[in-house]
Amino acid sequence: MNLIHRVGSIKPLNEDTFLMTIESAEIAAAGLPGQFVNVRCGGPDAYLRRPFSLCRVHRDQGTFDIGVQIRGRGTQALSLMREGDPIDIMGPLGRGFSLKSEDKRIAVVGGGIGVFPLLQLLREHPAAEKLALLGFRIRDQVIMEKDFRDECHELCISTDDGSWGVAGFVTSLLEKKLAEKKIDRVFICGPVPMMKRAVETCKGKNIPCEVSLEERMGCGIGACLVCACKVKLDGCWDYAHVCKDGPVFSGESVIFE
Amino acid sequence: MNLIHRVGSIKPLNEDTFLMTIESAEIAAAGLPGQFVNVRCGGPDAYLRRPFSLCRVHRDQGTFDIGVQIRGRGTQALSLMREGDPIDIMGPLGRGFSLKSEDKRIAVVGGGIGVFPLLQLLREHPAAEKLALLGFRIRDQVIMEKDFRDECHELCISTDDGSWGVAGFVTSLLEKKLAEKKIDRVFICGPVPMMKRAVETCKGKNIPCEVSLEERMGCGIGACLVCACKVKLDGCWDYAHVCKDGPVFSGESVIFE
Amino acid sequence: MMENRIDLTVNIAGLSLKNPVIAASGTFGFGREYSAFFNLSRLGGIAVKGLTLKPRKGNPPPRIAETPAGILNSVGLQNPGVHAFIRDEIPFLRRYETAIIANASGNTVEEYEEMVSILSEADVDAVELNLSCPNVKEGCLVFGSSVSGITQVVSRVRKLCKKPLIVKLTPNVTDISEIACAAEAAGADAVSLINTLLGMAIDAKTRRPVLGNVTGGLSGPAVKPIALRMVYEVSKAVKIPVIGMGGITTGTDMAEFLLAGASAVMIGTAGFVNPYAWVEAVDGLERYMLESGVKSVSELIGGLMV
Amino acid sequence: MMENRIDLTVNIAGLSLKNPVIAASGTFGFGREYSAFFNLSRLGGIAVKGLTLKPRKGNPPPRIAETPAGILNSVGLQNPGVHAFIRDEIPFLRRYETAIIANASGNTVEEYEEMVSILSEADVDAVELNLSCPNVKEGCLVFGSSVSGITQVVSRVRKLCKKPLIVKLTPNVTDISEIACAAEAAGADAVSLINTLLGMAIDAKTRRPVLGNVTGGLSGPAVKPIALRMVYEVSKAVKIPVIGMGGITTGTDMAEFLLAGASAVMIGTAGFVNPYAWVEAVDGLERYMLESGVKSVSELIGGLMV
Ligand SMILES: Cc1cc2nc3c(=O)[nH]c(=O)nc-3n(C[C@H](O)[C@H](O)[C@H](O)COP(=O)(O)OP(=O)(O)OC[C@H]3O[C@@H](n4cnc5c(N)ncnc54)[C@H](O)[C@@H]3O)c2cc1C
Ligand SMILES: Cc1cc2nc3c(=O)[nH]c(=O)nc-3n(C[C@H](O)[C@H](O)[C@H](O)COP(=O)(O)OP(=O)(O)OC[C@H]3O[C@@H](n4cnc5c(N)ncnc54)[C@H](O)[C@@H]3O)c2cc1C
Ligand SMILES: Cc1cc2nc3c(=O)[nH]c(=O)nc-3n(C[C@H](O)[C@H](O)[C@H](O)COP(=O)(O)O)c2cc1C
Ligand SMILES: Cc1cc2nc3c(=O)[nH]c(=O)nc-3n(C[C@H](O)[C@H](O)[C@H](O)COP(=O)(O)O)c2cc1C
Ligand code: FES
Ligand code: FES
Repeated sequence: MNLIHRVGSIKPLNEDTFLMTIESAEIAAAGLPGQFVNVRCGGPDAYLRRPFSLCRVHRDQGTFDIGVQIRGRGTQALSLMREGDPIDIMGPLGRGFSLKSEDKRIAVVGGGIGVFPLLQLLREHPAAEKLALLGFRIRDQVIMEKDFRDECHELCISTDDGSWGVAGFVTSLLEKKLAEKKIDRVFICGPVPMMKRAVETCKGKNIPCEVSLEERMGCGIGACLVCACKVKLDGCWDYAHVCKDGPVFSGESVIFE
Repeated sequence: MNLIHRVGSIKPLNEDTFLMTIESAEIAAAGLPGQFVNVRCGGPDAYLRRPFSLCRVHRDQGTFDIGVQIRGRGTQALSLMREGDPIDIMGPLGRGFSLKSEDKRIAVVGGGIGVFPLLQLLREHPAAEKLALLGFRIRDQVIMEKDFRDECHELCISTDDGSWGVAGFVTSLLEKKLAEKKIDRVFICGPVPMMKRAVETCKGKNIPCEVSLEERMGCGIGACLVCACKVKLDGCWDYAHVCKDGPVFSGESVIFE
Repeated sequence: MMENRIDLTVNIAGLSLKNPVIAASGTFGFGREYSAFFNLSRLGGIAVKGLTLKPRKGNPPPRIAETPAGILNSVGLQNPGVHAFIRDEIPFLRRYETAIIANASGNTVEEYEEMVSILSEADVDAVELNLSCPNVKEGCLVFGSSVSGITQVVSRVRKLCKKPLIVKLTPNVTDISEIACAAEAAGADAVSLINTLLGMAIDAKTRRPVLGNVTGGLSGPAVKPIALRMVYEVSKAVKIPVIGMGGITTGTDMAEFLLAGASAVMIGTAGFVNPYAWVEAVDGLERYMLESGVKSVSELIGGLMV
Repeated sequence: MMENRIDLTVNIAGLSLKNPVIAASGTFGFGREYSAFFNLSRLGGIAVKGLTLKPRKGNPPPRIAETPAGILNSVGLQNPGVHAFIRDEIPFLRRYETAIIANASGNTVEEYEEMVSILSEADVDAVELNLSCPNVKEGCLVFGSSVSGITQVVSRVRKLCKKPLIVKLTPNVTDISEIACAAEAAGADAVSLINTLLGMAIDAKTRRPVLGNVTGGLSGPAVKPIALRMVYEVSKAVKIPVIGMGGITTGTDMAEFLLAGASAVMIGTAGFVNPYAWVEAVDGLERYMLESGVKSVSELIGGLMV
C-alpha cells in the first residue's frame, strides 16, 4: 500500500472546520461511502494517526475530500498543511454503509461534523429518493448545505436555536419525516446522544438503520483491539472494533452507553 | 527577553551547510563576537534548543547570521524553515572572545564549521593586523572564503588533501605563521584535536590564545550544569560550564581529554 | 546482493530466526491484518496477541490515549482464548516462514500450567509468558514484580513446557535484573523486556481519566531510554538471551538494543504509526550494518563500548 | 482583576505558597540565571540545586542526551556544598518573595542528619530530602528505593529537622505508594514525586553511551503519564500533601496533576525549552480555572472523577 499522497487543496468551511482535497488515485478508486482514512497529521505532539471519513470521492480526478474539524493537536497541524505537501495516509479502511438496490427511499441523518460521511453515501447510493436531515447547533456551524442539496431530493436543516432552518434537534426532524413518508433505510452519523435517539426512533418505526461510530484508534486496521465498542451478540454483548467491524454498524446491534 | 524573531533568509554554503539571517534588533544590538544563540529548531523530534555561534552581526540592519551544518534532527528541521517564518531564539548568550586594544596583531584559526564565530571576531576586533588561517577537509567543504578575505589582512586556507589552498592541517599553517611573524593573541575554533594542537603550539611560543568550545546543553544559561568542561583551577581542575563561563575560554585554562 | 554479505540470523534459546525483528505481542493481532501490507515471512517472528485460557472481553473503552512520543493502552487482554487461537489462527500463520511465539497469561499458577501444557502440544515455536501485564488486576502483576512470584510460576511451568520458554518482564519494578535472574534460575530459556510502564492520562476539561480503565500501559518512543537501560542491565546479569523492546522505531534504534545486549528485538507501537515499521526496521538494520562494516548480527550483540 | 477572582494559594506542610508552581531542584540553579527572565517573586517556591555537605564536582560530560519528548541527565549533584549555598545564595534568593526549598542529598544517614541540622538553622522555608538521585552510586539510590532505607533516613532526620520536611521519591520502584507511606510514617510532612527515571542513550555510530556516566535520569513530557499515575496512587495512599512533578509544561498539565491529587507541582525540564515555562504555567492554570469556573486551587486538588 502506498502511504504517501498529496494535498490538493484546503478550503475553510467555517471558523474551525475545513475541507481538504487529497490526490490519490488508489484511495479514490477503492474508497466506499462510510469508509475512513487514517492520517498522519504531523506536528510535534501528534504521534498517532487520526481517522477521518471519506466525505467525497472524485474517481475521475483521482482525488477525495475529507472534512475536518479542528479539535486538538493533530487536526491543528493538519490545518496548517499547504497545497502540494506530501501527506501520509492509510486507507480506505473499515466497513462502510450498505448500498442496497432494494432500498428505494433512504434518509441520512447528520449532526454537526457527522454530516461528512453522509455526502458520499448520497452520491453513491442507488436509491430513487434521498432525504437528507442535517442538524447543527447554530447558523455559523451549518456546513456543506449546497453540496448536500445537490445530492438529494429533499434537504432539511435544523439548528438548535432556529437561527437557520427549522428550530430544534435533527432527531425531531427525523420523527416528523418518518411519520410523513415511507423510508427503507436510515443512515445516521453525529454525536452519541443524537445517534442513540435516532436509532430508537427508527426502531420504533421498524425501519432498519446504520450508524457510523467514533472511537480512539491505534493501528486502524484491527490488530491492536483498542477501538472497542459494545455490540449485541447472541442475546449478550461483546466488544466489536470500530476500525475493522465498523465504523458503520447496524443501528440495532450497537449498545450506546 | 523577547524570544520570537524572524527568519530573514537562508543561503546554502555547500552541500550540508547554510547561512541563516535572522531579523532581531535586540540580538543584533547586544551580540558580541564568540557569543551564541540557543535556537528552537522545531521538527517532531528536536525537543531541546540547539546552540549556534553568532557568525555575523549587522547592527544597522538589526539582523545577524548563523552558519549551520546539518547534522541531526534539529539542524535538519532548521534547514527547512522559510523566509518570514517566526523563530524562537534565546540570546545572545555566554562569554565571547576578548577584544583588547593592546592586541595589535591577531590570528584566528578555524577548522571546518569552527570558522563561523571567527568571522564576527575579525569584523569587530580593533587589531591593526589580522591573520586568518582556515582549514577544511576537502575543497568542497571550503566555505565563506570571500567573507573572511574581506575582513582580514591575510587569509590562508588549507585542505587535508591539498585540493584547495595549502595541503595539510591548519595547525601546521599556524606553526609556520607563528614562526614567521609576531602575533599578540590567537583565537581558535574547530574540532577538539585541532584546538588541542593549536593551543599547544601557542603555548610553545608563549602566545596567549582563546578557544571556543562545544558541549551538549540543557538550559543554555548556567542553571542546569549539564554543559560541563574541564578547566584548570588552583593547580587542580574543576568543571566550568560552556554556556555561562564560555563558550570562549583561555586556551591555557582548558583541559582537553 | 546485500543478503550475501550480511548475516541477519539470530539464535534464541534453540530458536533460529531469519532476522532479529519480532512483532511485539498485542500490537500485531494474529498477523492477518498486517499480511495485507507485507509478506509476513519477512519477519524473524511474530508474538501473537496475549492469550488466556478462556476468551476475554477486555477493558471498557477508551482503551488508548496519546501521550508525548508514546501511547497508553488498556486493552486488558481481549482475546478469543488459547483454543480458538490454535484452531483458527495457527493454520493461517503457518503459511508464512516466520517463528510463531505464543504469548500466554493466566490468573493463577495453575492457569499458567494449563496454558503451557496446551501450547506445548500446539504448533508454535516458542511460548512467551506474560507475567507483567499491567491491565489485569488479578494475579499477573503480582507474579512478574517479585522474585518469589516469578520463581513460582516459571519453575512450575518449566516442568511442563516442551517449547523454548521466554519470560516477559515488567519494567514496573525496583530491580529488573534481580527478577531476570530469578526467571533464569527457574528455568527460562530467554527473557523479553520491557512490557509497558504503568501510566495514566487525565482530561483536564472533563476532569476524568482518558482511559476507561483509569490507568494503562505506556509504550512507544517515550519509553526507549528506560527500555534500553533495562536491557543493558539485564543482559549483564543473565546468561540466557535477552529480547529487547520498548519504543523501537528504526533500524538504528534496533542496533542500539543489540549493542546494549539484546539478541533480538520486538517492535510494537511504532507499527501503529507506520504499518511497514517492522520490515523497514529489518532493512534499516541491514543498512546500518553495511555502513558500519558489520557482517553479522552476532557481532553487534552486547558490543557497546563503555 | 483576575487576582480578585481566582485564589491560587496553597498550603503544604505549614508552608504557604502564593501559587502552586515550584521550580524543580537541579533545573533552576539557585535562581540567579532565571531572574534575568522574570521576577522570581512570581513563583510559589524554588527548590534549589541539590546540595551536599561538601562541594561536589559531578559526573563527566556529556551530561545530557535528548530523547523522544524528554532528556536524560547525569549531572551527578554538582554543587558548591551546603555552606556555600547558605553564605552565597540565600541572601540573593531572599530578595524575592518566594519560598526557598533546600534540596539535600547525602551518602550516609549521618550525612543526611548533618545536612538537616545545618539547614534547620539556615534561612530556608523547607527541606526537601533527595533520597532518589539516580546519578550517585553510593547510598542515595538504596535509601529511596526500599521501605527500610526510607524509614531509617526519614525517622532519624525528622528528629533534627526544624523545617517542614519534604521527602522526594524515586519512581524506580515496584510500589511507590508503599515507599510514600513509609515516609509518612517516619515523619515526613509532605512527599514530592517523581524524581527522574533511570535511562540510557546509545550512539549507534560510535557504539558508545551518549552520557559520560553511561546511565542518567529521564525527565520531561515523556515521563508525564508515569508521573501522573504515581501522584494519583500516592495521594490516595497518604494523608500528607503531595507535590507532583514530571514532564509538566503547561497550566493544563498542572491542572491534571492537581486533579490527580497533588497540592502543588514542580516544573523542571520544560524550562530548558522555554525559560518562561514556570510563569506561563501559573498564568495557564489561572486561565484554566477561569474557563472551568474554579475559584480556588483547593477545589481542584484530588478532584478527578473516576
Ligand atoms: C471512523 C472515524 C471517522 C471520523 N471522521 C471524522 C471526520 O470526517 N471529520 C472530523 O473532523 N473528525 C472525524 N473523526 C474524529 C477525528 O478522528 C478526531 O476529531 C481527531 O482524531 C481529533 O484529533 P486531534 O489531534 O485534533 O485531537 P486530540 O484530542 O489532540 O487527539 C488526541 C488523540 O485522541 C484521538 N481522538 C480525539 N478525539 C477523537 C474522536 N472523536 N474520535 C476518535 N479519536 C479521537 C486522536 O485520534 C488522538 O489519538 C472521525 C473519527 C473516527 C473514529
Ligand atoms: C557554543 C556552541 C556554538 C556552536 N556553534 C555552531 C555553529 O555556529 N554552527 C554549527 O553548525 N554548529 C554549531 N554548534 C554545534 C551545534 O549546536 C550542533 O551541531 C547541533 O546542536 C546539532 O543538532 P542536531 O539536532 O543537528 O543534532 P542531533 O545529534 O540530533 O542533536 C541531539 C542533541 O545533541 C546536541 N548536540 C549534538 N551535537 C552537538 C554539538 N556538537 N555541540 C553541542 N550539542 C550538540 C544537540 O544540541 C541536541 O541536544 C555549536 C555548539 C555549541 C555548544
Ligand atoms: C495495544 C497494546 C497491546 C499489548 N498487549 C500485550 C499483550 O497482550 N501481551 C504482552 O505481553 N504485551 C502486550 N503489549 C506490550 C508490547 O508487547 C510491548 O511490550 C510494549 O508495547 C513495548 O514495545 P513498543 O514500545 O515497541 O510497543 C501490548 C502493547 C500495546 C501497545
Ligand atoms: C538537569 C537536572 C538536574 C536535576 N537535579 C536534581 C537534584 O539535584 N535534586 C533533585 O532532587 N532532583 C533533581 N532533578 C530532578 C528534577 O527535580 C525533577 O524531579 C525531574 O526532572 C522531573 O521533573 P521535570 O520533568 O519537570 O523536569 C534534576 C533534573 C534535571 C533535568
Ligand atoms: S485501532 Fe487497532 S484494532 Fe481498531
Ligand atoms: S546548559 Fe545549563 S548550565 Fe549550561
